[in-house]
Amino acid sequence: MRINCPYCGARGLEEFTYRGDATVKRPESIEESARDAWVDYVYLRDNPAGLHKELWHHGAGCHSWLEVTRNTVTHEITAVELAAKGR
Amino acid sequence: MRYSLASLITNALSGNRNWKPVWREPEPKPSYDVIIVGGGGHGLSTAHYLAKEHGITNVAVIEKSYIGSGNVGRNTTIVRSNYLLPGNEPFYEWSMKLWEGLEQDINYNAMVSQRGVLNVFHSDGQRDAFVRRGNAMRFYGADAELLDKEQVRALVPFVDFDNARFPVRGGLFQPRGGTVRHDAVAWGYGRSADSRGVDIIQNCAVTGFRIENGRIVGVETEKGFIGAKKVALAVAGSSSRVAQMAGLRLPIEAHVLQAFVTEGIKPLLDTVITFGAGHFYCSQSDKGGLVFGGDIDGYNTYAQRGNLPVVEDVAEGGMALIPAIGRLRILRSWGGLLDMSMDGSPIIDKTPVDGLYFNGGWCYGGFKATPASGWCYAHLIATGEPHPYAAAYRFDRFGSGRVIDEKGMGAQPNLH
Amino acid sequence: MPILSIRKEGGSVSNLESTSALHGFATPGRYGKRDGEAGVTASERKNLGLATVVARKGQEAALKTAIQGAYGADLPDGSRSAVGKGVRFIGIGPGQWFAVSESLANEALADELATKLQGIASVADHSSGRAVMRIEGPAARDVLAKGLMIDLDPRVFVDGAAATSTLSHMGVLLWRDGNAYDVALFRSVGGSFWGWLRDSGAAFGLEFVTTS
Amino acid sequence: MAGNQINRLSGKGLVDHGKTVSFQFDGEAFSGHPGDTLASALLANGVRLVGRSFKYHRPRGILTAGSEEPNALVELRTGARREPNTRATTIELYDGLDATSQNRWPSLKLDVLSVNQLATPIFGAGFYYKTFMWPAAFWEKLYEPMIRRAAGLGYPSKLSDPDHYEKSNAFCDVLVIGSGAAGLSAALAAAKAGARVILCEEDFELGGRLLAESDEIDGKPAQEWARAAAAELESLPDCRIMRRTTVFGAYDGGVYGAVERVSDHLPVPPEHAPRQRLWRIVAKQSVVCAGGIERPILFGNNDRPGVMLAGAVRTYVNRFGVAPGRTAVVFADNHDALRTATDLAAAGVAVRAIVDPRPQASAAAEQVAGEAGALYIRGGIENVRGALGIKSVRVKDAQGGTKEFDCDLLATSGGWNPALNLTTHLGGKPAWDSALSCLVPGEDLPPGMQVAGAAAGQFSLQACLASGEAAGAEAAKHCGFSPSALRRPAPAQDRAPATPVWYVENSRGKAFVDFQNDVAVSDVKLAAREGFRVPDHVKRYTTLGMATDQGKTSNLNGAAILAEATGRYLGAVGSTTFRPPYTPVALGALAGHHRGKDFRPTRLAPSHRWAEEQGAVFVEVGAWMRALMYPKPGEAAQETVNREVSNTRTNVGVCDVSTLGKIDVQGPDAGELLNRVYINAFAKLPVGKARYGLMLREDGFAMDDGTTARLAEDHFYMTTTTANALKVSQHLEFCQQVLWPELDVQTVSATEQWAQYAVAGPKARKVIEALLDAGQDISNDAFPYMACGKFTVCGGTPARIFRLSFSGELAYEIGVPARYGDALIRAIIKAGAEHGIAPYGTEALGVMRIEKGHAAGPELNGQTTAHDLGLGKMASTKKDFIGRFMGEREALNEAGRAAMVGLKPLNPKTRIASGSHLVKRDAQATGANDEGYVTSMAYSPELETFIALAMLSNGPARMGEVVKVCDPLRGNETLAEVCSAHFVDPEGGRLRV
Ligand SMILES: Cc1cc2nc3c(=O)[nH]c(=O)nc-3n(C[C@H](O)[C@H](O)[C@H](O)COP(=O)(O)OP(=O)(O)OC[C@H]3O[C@@H](n4cnc5c(N)ncnc54)[C@H](O)[C@@H]3O)c2cc1C
Ligand SMILES: NC(=O)c1ccc[n+]([C@@H]2O[C@H](COP(=O)([O-])OP(=O)(O)OC[C@H]3O[C@@H](n4cnc5c(N)ncnc54)[C@H](O)[C@@H]3O)[C@@H](O)[C@H]2O)c1
Ligand SMILES: Cc1cc2nc3c(=O)[nH]c(=O)nc-3n(C[C@H](O)[C@H](O)[C@H](O)COP(=O)(O)O)c2cc1C
Ligand SMILES: [Zn+2]
Repeated sequence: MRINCPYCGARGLEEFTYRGDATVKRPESIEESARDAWVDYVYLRDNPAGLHKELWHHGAGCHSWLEVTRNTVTHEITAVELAAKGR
Repeated sequence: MRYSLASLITNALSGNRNWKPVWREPEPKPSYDVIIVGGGGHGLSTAHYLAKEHGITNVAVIEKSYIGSGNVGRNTTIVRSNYLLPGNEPFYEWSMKLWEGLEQDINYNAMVSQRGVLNVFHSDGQRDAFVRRGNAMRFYGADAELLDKEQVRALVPFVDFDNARFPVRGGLFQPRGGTVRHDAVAWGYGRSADSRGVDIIQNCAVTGFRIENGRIVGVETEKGFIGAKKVALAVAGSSSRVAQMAGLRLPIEAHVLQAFVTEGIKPLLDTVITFGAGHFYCSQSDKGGLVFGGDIDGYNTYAQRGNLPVVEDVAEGGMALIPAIGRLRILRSWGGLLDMSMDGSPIIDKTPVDGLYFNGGWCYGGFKATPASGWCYAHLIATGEPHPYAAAYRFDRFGSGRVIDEKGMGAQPNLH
Repeated sequence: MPILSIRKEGGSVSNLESTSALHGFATPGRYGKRDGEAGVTASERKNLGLATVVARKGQEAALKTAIQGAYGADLPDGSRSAVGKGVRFIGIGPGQWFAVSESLANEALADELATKLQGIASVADHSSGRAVMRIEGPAARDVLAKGLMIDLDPRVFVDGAAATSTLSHMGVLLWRDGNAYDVALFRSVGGSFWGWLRDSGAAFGLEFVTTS
Repeated sequence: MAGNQINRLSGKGLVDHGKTVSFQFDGEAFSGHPGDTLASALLANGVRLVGRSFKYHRPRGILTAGSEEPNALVELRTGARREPNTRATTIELYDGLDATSQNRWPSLKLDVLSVNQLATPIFGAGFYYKTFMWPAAFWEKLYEPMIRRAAGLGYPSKLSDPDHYEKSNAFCDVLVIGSGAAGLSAALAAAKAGARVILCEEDFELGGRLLAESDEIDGKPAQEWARAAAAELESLPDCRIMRRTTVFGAYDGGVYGAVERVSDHLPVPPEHAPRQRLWRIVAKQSVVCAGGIERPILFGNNDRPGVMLAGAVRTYVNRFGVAPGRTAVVFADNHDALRTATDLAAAGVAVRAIVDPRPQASAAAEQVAGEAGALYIRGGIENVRGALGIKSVRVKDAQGGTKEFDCDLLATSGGWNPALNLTTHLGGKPAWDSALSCLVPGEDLPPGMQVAGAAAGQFSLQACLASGEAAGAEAAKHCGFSPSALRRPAPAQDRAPATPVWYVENSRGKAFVDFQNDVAVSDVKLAAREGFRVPDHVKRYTTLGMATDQGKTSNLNGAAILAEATGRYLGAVGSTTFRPPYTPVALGALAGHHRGKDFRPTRLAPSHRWAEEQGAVFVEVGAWMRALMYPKPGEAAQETVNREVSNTRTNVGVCDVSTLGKIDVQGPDAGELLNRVYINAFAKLPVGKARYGLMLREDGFAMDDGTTARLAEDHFYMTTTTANALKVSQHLEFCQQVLWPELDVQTVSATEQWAQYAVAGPKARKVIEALLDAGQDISNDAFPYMACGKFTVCGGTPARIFRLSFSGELAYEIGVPARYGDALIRAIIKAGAEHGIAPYGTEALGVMRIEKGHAAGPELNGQTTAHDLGLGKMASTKKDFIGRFMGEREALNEAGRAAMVGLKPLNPKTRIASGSHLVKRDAQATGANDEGYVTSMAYSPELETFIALAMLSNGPARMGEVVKVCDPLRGNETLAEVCSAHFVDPEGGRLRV
């Protein structure tokens, strides 16, 4: 698999590390009422078969965190963006 | 038909023409007491124990492909009970005990081979971690031995002791660990369950669940609706996909693990060996191939195949450990879908849907769990109460913090 | 080793002897195939000034102006280099550059950059953290291909092109300078890098020469 | 010796008849020619018996002429270079080649285990699942060792592989796989259009089937055309031809794995050359021109040496100039195989009969038979006689009459299957072509892949040339090139319908489907009878297709028998999955350079060379080598450690701490970032000060710890543990880029830049002062505990000095640019000589941190919380930080959790082994009683007792209690007293002097 890093160009898997689902959002609140949101954020995943937005770190390249849209059934990558938009 | 020496000879004399199908190919009944979704090792063993231990035989196992097509038929066959944490060790040790009596129980030779499992270590720090684990095993009645370098050498003389980047300094050895013939486990449990009246329905994917007032009433399948009082999932790598049909979101990601086999060779490796510093573990199948694997590929996937970097990584680990294998050739590589849970430990629990049960999160280690998983899952389904050995495998542990994180990696499934 | 008298060495004053990352591993000479011209020549570029320059938030334009003003180089928006007065700036990430200089040796480069870019960029010195190896000769590409998964075709990897990548499990920054390739590697893996280079260059004949 | 090549056709083929090459097989000397394979040379010498099969040890010969060979496997080379299971059909002959037959004892001709054949009725498919169960204990002791010894084929060498391997990377526009008519055409079309082309061919000659047939192309003999095409390709600047290179796998993203057998055709690799090289090829487009694989028709005793695929017979005759026999019978259901009769006859081999099993007589076949002087018989082979090599075949004609033909060669063909393996490696499914009666590449090819020639089911030469050219041009077009008009029109109708015959009904003896694994037609039928009704079940139950050839010649026949046995249409039965590698690949090649010491790079600390000179003992810590201790001659390990500790505590010691992760954190929001990643506050840390911090993972468990110093308002310098350096960098980048991109903060690793030494002990200040350049003050007042600052040392060397202490003594960490690291350690030792300085290693460091109760790796094991480490109070309650919310879950803070305490054995001389578990004083060592475990252990020279750190349930509340320390793994039990983890100088007075 090769990921087309917006900064470095297409690079092999071995240059990246994976973090998983990019759609989960860290809750803003640390009040007890946010408990479910926290459990969701830290532990629960959609884990879809099909398009998946996910985070990869280009640790051996430009050190960018990338938001990659990839099909988990075919491994086809349809979009790669810097996670820090506007960086 | 019971297998025995006599039946083998009688059949041989009649040109092997009278062997009967190992299982029936029934059409689904309109409804069952229990439907098990997934004809892998866990689904089939659950059916066997439901029938045998709990007398519940109005059961169907529904498999989307052929039984054994999932991970039970594609794993590296290692069984062991060398776990660390109290939530795990008693369960896996119970599984070892069930393996030890399996063949007599199901009248099928699954080639349970207690050839020993050796985990080598390279530093004092790793040794201490293994000692902690070995002692945990002994606390729960399992066997474990700490080997020094010379004892390791006696077991595996061809390991690189002299020129290694990470020299082997010793190992933790579980003599009762070993390998079991993967396919035979599925077939043996399937045959036994079938003979007790369980319907095994192959090539029939479950496509949805019918839930009324919060209670399960049956499953939609490729062969139509089938009613059920209870439905039990055991779909391993497909857990999220299937659970999602019932509206559940799981603490699980699907990942792929590759495995490899070399061309058949005369005996080289008499035990199972795991290399701590590289990602490599290996045993030799009774047919002669070295069967081995390494790390998971590390990204979510349902593709059941892996990529080249891990192939190379595994080969590098193999060569670093055993430089004599350089001229042996990989014959085939394949992948299996893992249900990687957030803490690396499984779940056997009820779900928020009444009558719907869940078994999954086995990561790359559920083959060894096959008997105990079936045993405990059957207990849960039959009695409504968790089996004591599996009491920690609850969904709510993630909310409460009572996670069972053997590797201490946190909520990062690809690192377990 | 005796403490030597004070001497000026590339920008800083020290009576400590500096040690190359390849010291004790690579000695000048011919390795591998002995006959014919060496297919690949390697040398260490010592005492280079090396620094990372990372734009502060919202300051990228200001940084570009400042660099243009001070060094006459246009900071590139990608993985390639711009050569200005005495300093090469290589894009290593969004808003990040790796500066290389011969004239501003060792710490001098980072010191100067930090002063000039106060408030618009974060500057860190790497002059000791990396060793820069120059690889050249007719077989240079074939040798590098044994470690790098980067297309080095001269039409693709043009003069000035750069890549941050891995080479035989080691992180490297590579850039092309004319017909030579410069490889910046982490100091601690000097020995491993040399072992890889020696083995990979052997078939072509490897000449290791020292510069500076 | 050349005279012994009794079956050599003089002057024929592509071998170099002018030169001879000598070799050995089973100790006997033979000769062949350059250009031969071991198989062709053996056949030239009249050797037909080459190996024994897996299960029944049946005598086996040579079935094919390529990498699909199931039978002719040998052990090649000897000693450490022994390669079991090597296919004689792909071994390029070299002078001195030494090969041995395998899976036989005592000899190939006389093999004891061939008695297995007698028990074949019992040894049917899956028999072992039904037996060997009684008594249970006998499996490991008796049955399994017996089965294991009998199984396997060749013997592996147990010696380290002496050759070396390497990897390389290549990039291209178009990768062409295979160099037959299709491949050469594809490569030419693409390269001439301007594309960068790589052409990989597993053989050592380009040309594929063209080398094996007596075809003509453009009026020239096909072999000549191939040579010219190859020469043209060689002349194009952007075309790289890789011979002896098998593309073994297609992977995601246009990555192809290939293995080049650089030196396998030589006795040993030449100096500086690897044995094999792994290529990772990144291709924008690929054209698979892998050709086809012929399949046999099955009949009783079809495995006798001398039974050969018809196409292979032609290969031996036309390419190698070898007659694989003197008297032949051809048994085929297709037109293509008739050429075998023609070519054999032309080579002077007597062709006795052409046997055609199809229901309709073929006029063409009848005519070829007439020309070749053979009988044309409609019927099938009923039996083959001659255990060690065919002597005769019995043919049963359509009317039921039988006829025996004396012959030593039986050429068989049931048609061809496209070699489509690579087209399915990314999950694509082959499609059933009912006209051709074979599987062809499906619609779902890997992105960027095309297929041409026989691999695409284009079986005629014209179609191969045309489809290759078209695919090559198309691929070039996809890469942005404009190919010129195609030269070759596709033939109008190229799909000769096939009437395949899979096996002969009611023939005598076992009819083998999978030769190597001894799977017979009857086994497939038995499996079907027992309910194994899909190809994958049949494969797993019978092992059909699981041998080293992966069923290249057997899978489809197996499926056909299954279809028949279960009454289904073959096209609906499906197939098993092809998986990489296409042909088996040596593990050495996949590992390349990365073995032995080169398995992974080694990171060396700045003081490494100096430490070596001191006789240091090193230990691997992740990628680093660190000095474990500095033993003096004659000193025992414990003595060394005691000395290093005592010297540090009484005088002064020095330790290289450069391996700790160091991260430069700059920017106006640097303090804010630290506030969010550490549990304690950092934003208000004054410039010139350092602070200890603990980081959690988001799930609330401890991740890493270390000290961070503030060098300027907008500049911090963070240290991490050696093990977690990368993880923490990545974590910070995650926080900056993903969680809080609005923060103005920049981080960069500085680990490599700084050589850093801890100088610790009551006399540490004196040593540092001796190094400091004049006019700088590090007195306790000017530079108190936890101070930090920039200084110059040794005449102007820039240095950062931190007053930090892991040892608990007065201590400084001094950092200089790493190129001065070697000189600085020497300078420190020199400056400290008068104060009794001695270096200490990580072992002594460990003792001192245990004496101080500092958590380290064993305690920060990913399972512990701030509460467990006794650091819960450090957590700020004013701010959110990573891990705060989840870290407050009750289960992470409850009293019963195992938390860190100290332990002292009641007998100070008794070790408390790390990894021991703890129970109450009188309790048994059982799971139910388990209360925790020992994380770290040391001998404290100062306290003259062993001490330990442990995680103990509710530990901090149990001071003074005696617990039992259990190490059943080594049979030890000890009593120990629970105490504070701060063993030495608990008030920390020594730090502040
Ligand atoms: C390469 C590899 C190596 C491994 N090595 C080991 C090892 O050495 N030791 C060890 O202990 N463990 C190992 N494991 C893990 C182990 O194989 C699995 O954890 C275990 O087999 C999972 O349980 P199972 O057998 O029930 O799963 P499976 O066999 O995967 O069963 C799940 C079944 O559910 C079916 N299914 C899915 N969706 C549906 C649906 N919608 N309707 C109907 N049926 C459905 C699937 O087709 C499948 O047959 C390994 C795994 C892999 C992939
Ligand atoms: N008439 C028939 O029934 C019939 C059937 C099949 C083939 N043929 C003849 O065979 C020829 C087919 O031509 P073609 O070009 O398609 O195939 P080919 O068989 O001539 O060439 C294929 C080449 O690919 C190589 N190869 C295969 N897999 C490879 C891999 N993974 N890596 C590297 N190399 C690999 C093989 O060594 C071979 O040289 C034609 O001459 C055709 O007439 C005829
Ligand atoms: C323990 C074990 C041993 C295996 N040995 C072989 C073997 O000798 N030959 C072979 O072709 N495949 C072997 N396989 C792999 C299977 O052929 C197959 O690839 C695997 O079960 C996954 O199925 P799939 O490739 O059809 O998806 C083995 C698999 C396992 C789990
Ligand atoms: Zn990048």
